[in-house]
Amino acid sequence: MARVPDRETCLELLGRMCLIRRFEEEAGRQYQRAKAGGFLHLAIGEEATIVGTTSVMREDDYLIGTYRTHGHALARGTPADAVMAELFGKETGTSGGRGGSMHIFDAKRRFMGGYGIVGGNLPLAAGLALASQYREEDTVTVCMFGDGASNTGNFGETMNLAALWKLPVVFLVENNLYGMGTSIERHSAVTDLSHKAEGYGIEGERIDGMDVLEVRDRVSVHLEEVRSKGRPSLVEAFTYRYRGHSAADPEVYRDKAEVEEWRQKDPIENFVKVCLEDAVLGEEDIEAAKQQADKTVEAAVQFADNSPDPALESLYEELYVVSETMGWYAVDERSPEPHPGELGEEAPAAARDLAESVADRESEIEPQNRPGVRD
Amino acid sequence: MARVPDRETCLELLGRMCLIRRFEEEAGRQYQRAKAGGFLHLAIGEEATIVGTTSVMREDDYLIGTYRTHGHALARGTPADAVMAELFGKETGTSGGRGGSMHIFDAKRRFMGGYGIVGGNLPLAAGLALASQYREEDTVTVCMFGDGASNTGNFGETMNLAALWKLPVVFLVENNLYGMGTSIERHSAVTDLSHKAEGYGIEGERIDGMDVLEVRDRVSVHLEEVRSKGRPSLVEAFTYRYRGHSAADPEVYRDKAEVEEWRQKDPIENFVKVCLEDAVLGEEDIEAAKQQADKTVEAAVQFADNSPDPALESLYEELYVVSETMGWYAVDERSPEPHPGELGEEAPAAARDLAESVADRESEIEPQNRPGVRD
Amino acid sequence: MAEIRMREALRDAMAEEMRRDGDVFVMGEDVGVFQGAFKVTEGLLEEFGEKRVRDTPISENTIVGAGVGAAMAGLRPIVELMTVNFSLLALDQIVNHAAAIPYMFNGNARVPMVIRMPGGGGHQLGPTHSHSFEALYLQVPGLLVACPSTPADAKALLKAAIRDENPVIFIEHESLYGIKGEVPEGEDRILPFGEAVVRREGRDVTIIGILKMAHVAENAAAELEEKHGISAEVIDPRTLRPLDLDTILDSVRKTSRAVIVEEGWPHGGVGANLSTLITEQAFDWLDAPVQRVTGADVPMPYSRRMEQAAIPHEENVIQAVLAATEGALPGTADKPGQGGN
Amino acid sequence: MAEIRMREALRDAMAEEMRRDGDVFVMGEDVGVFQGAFKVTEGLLEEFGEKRVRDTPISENTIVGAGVGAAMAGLRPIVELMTVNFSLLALDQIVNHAAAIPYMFNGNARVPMVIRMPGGGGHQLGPTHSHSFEALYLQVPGLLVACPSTPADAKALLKAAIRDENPVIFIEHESLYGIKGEVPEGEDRILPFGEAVVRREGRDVTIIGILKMAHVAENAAAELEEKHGISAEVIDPRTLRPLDLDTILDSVRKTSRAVIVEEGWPHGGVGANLSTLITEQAFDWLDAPVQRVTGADVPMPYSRRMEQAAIPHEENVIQAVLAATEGALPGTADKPGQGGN
Ligand SMILES: Cc1ncc(C[n+]2csc(CCOP(=O)(O)OP(=O)(O)O)c2C)c(N)n1
Ligand SMILES: Cc1ncc(C[n+]2csc(CCOP(=O)(O)OP(=O)(O)O)c2C)c(N)n1
Ligand SMILES: [Mg+2]
Ligand SMILES: [Mg+2]
Repeated sequence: MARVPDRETCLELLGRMCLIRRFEEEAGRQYQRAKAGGFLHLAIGEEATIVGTTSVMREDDYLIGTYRTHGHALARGTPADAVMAELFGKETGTSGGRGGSMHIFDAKRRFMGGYGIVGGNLPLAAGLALASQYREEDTVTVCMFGDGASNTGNFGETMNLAALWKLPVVFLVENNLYGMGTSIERHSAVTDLSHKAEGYGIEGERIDGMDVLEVRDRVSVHLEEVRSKGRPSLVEAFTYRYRGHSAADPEVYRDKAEVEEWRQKDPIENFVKVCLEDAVLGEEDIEAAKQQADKTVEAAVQFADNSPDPALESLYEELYVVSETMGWYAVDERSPEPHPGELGEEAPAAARDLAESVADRESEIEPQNRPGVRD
Repeated sequence: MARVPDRETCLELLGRMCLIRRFEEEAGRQYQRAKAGGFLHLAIGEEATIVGTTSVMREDDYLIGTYRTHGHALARGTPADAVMAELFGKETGTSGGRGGSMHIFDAKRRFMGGYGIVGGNLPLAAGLALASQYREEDTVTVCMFGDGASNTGNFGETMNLAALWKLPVVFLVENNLYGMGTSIERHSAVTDLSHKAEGYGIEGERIDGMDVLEVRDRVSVHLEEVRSKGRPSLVEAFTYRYRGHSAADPEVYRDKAEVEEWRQKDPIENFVKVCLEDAVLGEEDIEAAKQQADKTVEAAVQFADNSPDPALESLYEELYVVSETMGWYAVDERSPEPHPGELGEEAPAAARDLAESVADRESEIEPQNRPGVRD
Repeated sequence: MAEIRMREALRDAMAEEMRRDGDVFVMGEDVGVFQGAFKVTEGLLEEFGEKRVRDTPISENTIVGAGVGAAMAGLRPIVELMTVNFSLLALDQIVNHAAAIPYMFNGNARVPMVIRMPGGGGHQLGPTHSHSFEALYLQVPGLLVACPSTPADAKALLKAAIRDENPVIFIEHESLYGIKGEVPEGEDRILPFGEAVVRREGRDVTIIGILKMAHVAENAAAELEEKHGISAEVIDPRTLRPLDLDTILDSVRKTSRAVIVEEGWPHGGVGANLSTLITEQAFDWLDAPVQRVTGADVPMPYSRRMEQAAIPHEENVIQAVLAATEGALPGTADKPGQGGN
Repeated sequence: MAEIRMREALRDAMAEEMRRDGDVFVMGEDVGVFQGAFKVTEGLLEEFGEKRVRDTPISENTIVGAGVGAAMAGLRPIVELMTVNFSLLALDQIVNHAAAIPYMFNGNARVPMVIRMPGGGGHQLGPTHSHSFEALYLQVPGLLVACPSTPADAKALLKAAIRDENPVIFIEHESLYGIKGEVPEGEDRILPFGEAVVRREGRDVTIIGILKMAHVAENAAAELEEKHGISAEVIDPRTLRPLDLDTILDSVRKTSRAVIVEEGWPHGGVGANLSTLITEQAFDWLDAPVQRVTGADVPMPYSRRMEQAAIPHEENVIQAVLAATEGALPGTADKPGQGGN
């Protein structure tokens, strides 16, 4: 059992975990109300792995994750407002409403993004770390991904490259025992993922991802080893998602009993117990943390609700950094007249006309018609 | 030291290795004379790995290889005529002149192809083995690939799938220490490739790929284990290519001394020595084997030389199995009139006209203008 | 005839073919226990067992490649890629292997397999999950490409695909899985590849739409008739390779005008290809340039309004038809210098 | 001005930019010790060392992805993929990451990187090594696509690409590496993307050719003048995104006829895209349908004769021009029902 840190740290850990939990619960609720769309992947149950990790990272370390990363951004300090606004598809979202739940981003806090392609973030992590090494900075990249992602070609390629080039990355597998509806025994020949990269020269360690203090302790050791020795390492954190893979998952692939068993290891409840036992925190601190989370999330919903949709005129913006002399970067085929690419006047106008004409259509897109939901 | 087998077997092993050696030397010569085109990858030096392996395979086992597989086909029994004709791009080649050196194929002898994409044959091997398993046949697939290929995403993906599904494959790494001009220490974080798949649950073994008897012995053990236990295994055979990566390789990346050192381990010369020492073969047998190889290869060149080029009318043939009712499978855009796809009359005619008009242009395509050759 | 949903029609096609032929099997991510990400394989695991309904790891290139290998050995795999977006990870096996092998080995090997993949936008899945790759796949010689728009077609085409000796890219649209349609029951109906269907007859303009856009085209045609007195012929090509260009050309030679509707990107898209083929083959019949209605030239934005703005709708089709017919039809002003050549 | 080879021009561009900007580096398979599969990176390792000239394992997706990550962190990677054929293995990182990231993160991330890749046929490299993927890449919003045909353009465009803030697909043609051309020495010449060049002025027809086909187009134009008295204008677009459609349209409005020459597959190719854009924008100026000359619709066969038959040559261009100008030019018979609308 890891040593309990000081009060301030405990409050910080508790606060972040509560915030993520509350945020995710509320996100699920807002999704049901169709305020958020697309796929929604919640990390409820995985808070200790996330917060334990980010709590020992330096501000200038890079973090990169998957499509289940609302919590990672929050843990890194991204305002809940901006994350919720992104789920709502609003202009004030972390990605201006273009990325959505799967593509949260906050360069300022070196949260280098969530990514919708399983395993897609692994090579990117190698590149971020390469930049650190290239510039002789001692920043470390933490790359978080799932057990399912360890079967992608990117896993092997990136492990080899990172080990070969001695890139400063901590690869952190969030092993929640399932890739979507496929249990780890049914998707990975070796289920002890801490050994999975050994053939590529990366040693791994298994840790209890439900225990925020263990995560902290072990990840900080890995971070400092990677930072000082300049070579990658791997951490397999055992964790569990209490909710379905995404919002529309009937969970036929696992027992209620299994979920119940893991609920006993609830990362927040157990941390609370430890803090109370250790008397580093009192009941009122716990209550305050939860209330603070409530308040922040409530405000975030309000913020997101009150934020404007992205302007339709911006449909083609940020696609390119457009230089002075240019041909047609994009040709809006809807306007039959020639115009100099997406900066022309016709495209946005056409887009606005269109969107306005489909505004009533929006009501048709009800949650039950979303992909993955049976009718 | 592996026990020397009976005279017949020794003759067989010697004969095949000599044939490959002679064939490859001649192929190189014909390439210089521009009879063969494209890239030419020779396996001189790797004969023991190839022949040792195929000599213990059953006729109904599958073999699949890379772009360096003239020898593999020959070892499997494909007539030298057909392999040479393929290099010459002739209609009588194993692939009708469409595949070339990198794409030799002989389904009849269950040589399931050479493939130009590094690592591309690994998933195919899994599929062949899956077919065996599906049909409850006890055939094994041998998948040969290079050290460089072990860095591809396919390697990790396929190892995991094969181990997970218990597919009957022997993965055989022809570790010749280089992927093109990059030495193994510079391309693979772990250079003991026998361990590279352990993270995926596949145990490996290192063997001396220059010793045909050791290859035989060890590969036969692997074959039978895979056959009886129904799970994949990996063999790393140390070998060496005496020639450049392809015909146009100035070999700046390795020392002459290193090549010399490996020449001392010449798989044919060493096997000859063993056979003579053991008195299972006499000098006259060796001589006869070499002469036989000479004759076969000479005949192959003649055969290839005398074979016709593929008919230009066949340009669109074998692209599809065309069913009765059809739209335009392919539209030959060179003929402005509508016609029912590649079966129409215009396309071949256009193609023939064209090719005839470019016949003189052929002389321009001299070996020194080939890609990879500096000017 | 029963009214069933597209996903059921697809499932039935697979089930019937699996019953008919023991060499047919299904593999893909979450096709088994999870019953398919979009529930298309629902019930198959129960009926056919783990041997023939195989959950795979997340390894797109290897899943497809294993299918290719199995097909070369004589099996008839149906590989489901969870969505078209992930098919980019398998493109090497699709293009450099599945498509090339029969030709490069001179017909000595065949790759009778189906690669099913759903795609398209409309559900706010954002820039990495909303692609339309019909145009990418139709480029590749060696592949067949199907893109059905109704349950009946989907079933009959999928059965044809499974029996075909060539590798088939079978593209489904996520928004169509739930639509209902009449599907002949019990019948062993096969729809040969390369047969377009005229969904609605008309005189003034030919509208060609694929996948979800086939429906958008039909709706637009109804409105054109009603509100603008324009009689539009609507064609769904159903397969893009082989392509039933003859049916399209017959129609265009009659109407002298064409509009193509697709959800994909405009540059080098399905529309660009069809527009070019039509113009090449029927230039002298055309009274106006072929019009295209396409998705916007951006990675699909997540925001619902932006996404809707990036996807074609009936309004866009109508606008395009009006542009194509401008000045040439009864009831609209006749502009000089336009129409008839 | 010095006459140098294309490969040297490309090498010089990289070397000059690397000298100018310490954030620029090169990585790829065999770019270092081996000096590049096609010797384009020759000498770079010696000058810039292992840190900035990095040999990689054979891991296409990860090499490109590592480039994307490094670019997001502010470096300016030049990733060499040994050939375009292998870029299919990296397509997920190219399309779902490099191209999408700037847009999907609303401009909060940029991916200033160049992905260089040689392609094309003509050297009997067979069905897995002879692709032309220009048409595939020009489809993707978020990417820029360059396809230079001369040493001078190659150098100036590559320098522009390296300085660009967008991900650039830089396509080279294997057959052009050895050609010589004048390249201004010492000058820091940058060729902005989106500027086509008129290689030869003419009145009767516009021929557009890219990469090696730019040369084929020029040769054909010379012969057309000489033997057929046809004055052809030849345009090399040089970049396909952005595309200088204005220069092309100006020419077509003058000549009323266009022929597009490319090496890639015909379905949905570069030609289909250009043909459609031209027809849409200049329909009333066209006297004949735009003609296309493309590679054959097959995986490239190995046999020298078959390969040559599958690749466009001057003869094909001339044939296409004659078809386009049939009956409309002085000296050729005037057929009724053709030309002028
Ligand atoms: C390349 C790719 N294939 C498939 C998918 C669909 N998909 C999304 S999440 C997922 C499961 C991933 O499991 P894991 O890596 O364990 O992460 P978790 O969801 O458990 O956090 C799958 C198959 C995808 N997004 N990308
Ligand atoms: C996917 C892919 N990337 C790059 C290449 C170019 N290439 C051909 S052979 C080769 C080296 C392969 O080395 P190895 O696997 O060790 O096999 P060897 O040539 O030594 O037999 C490379 C990089 C290719 N053909 N395919
Ligand atoms: Mg998981
Ligand atoms: Mg090697």
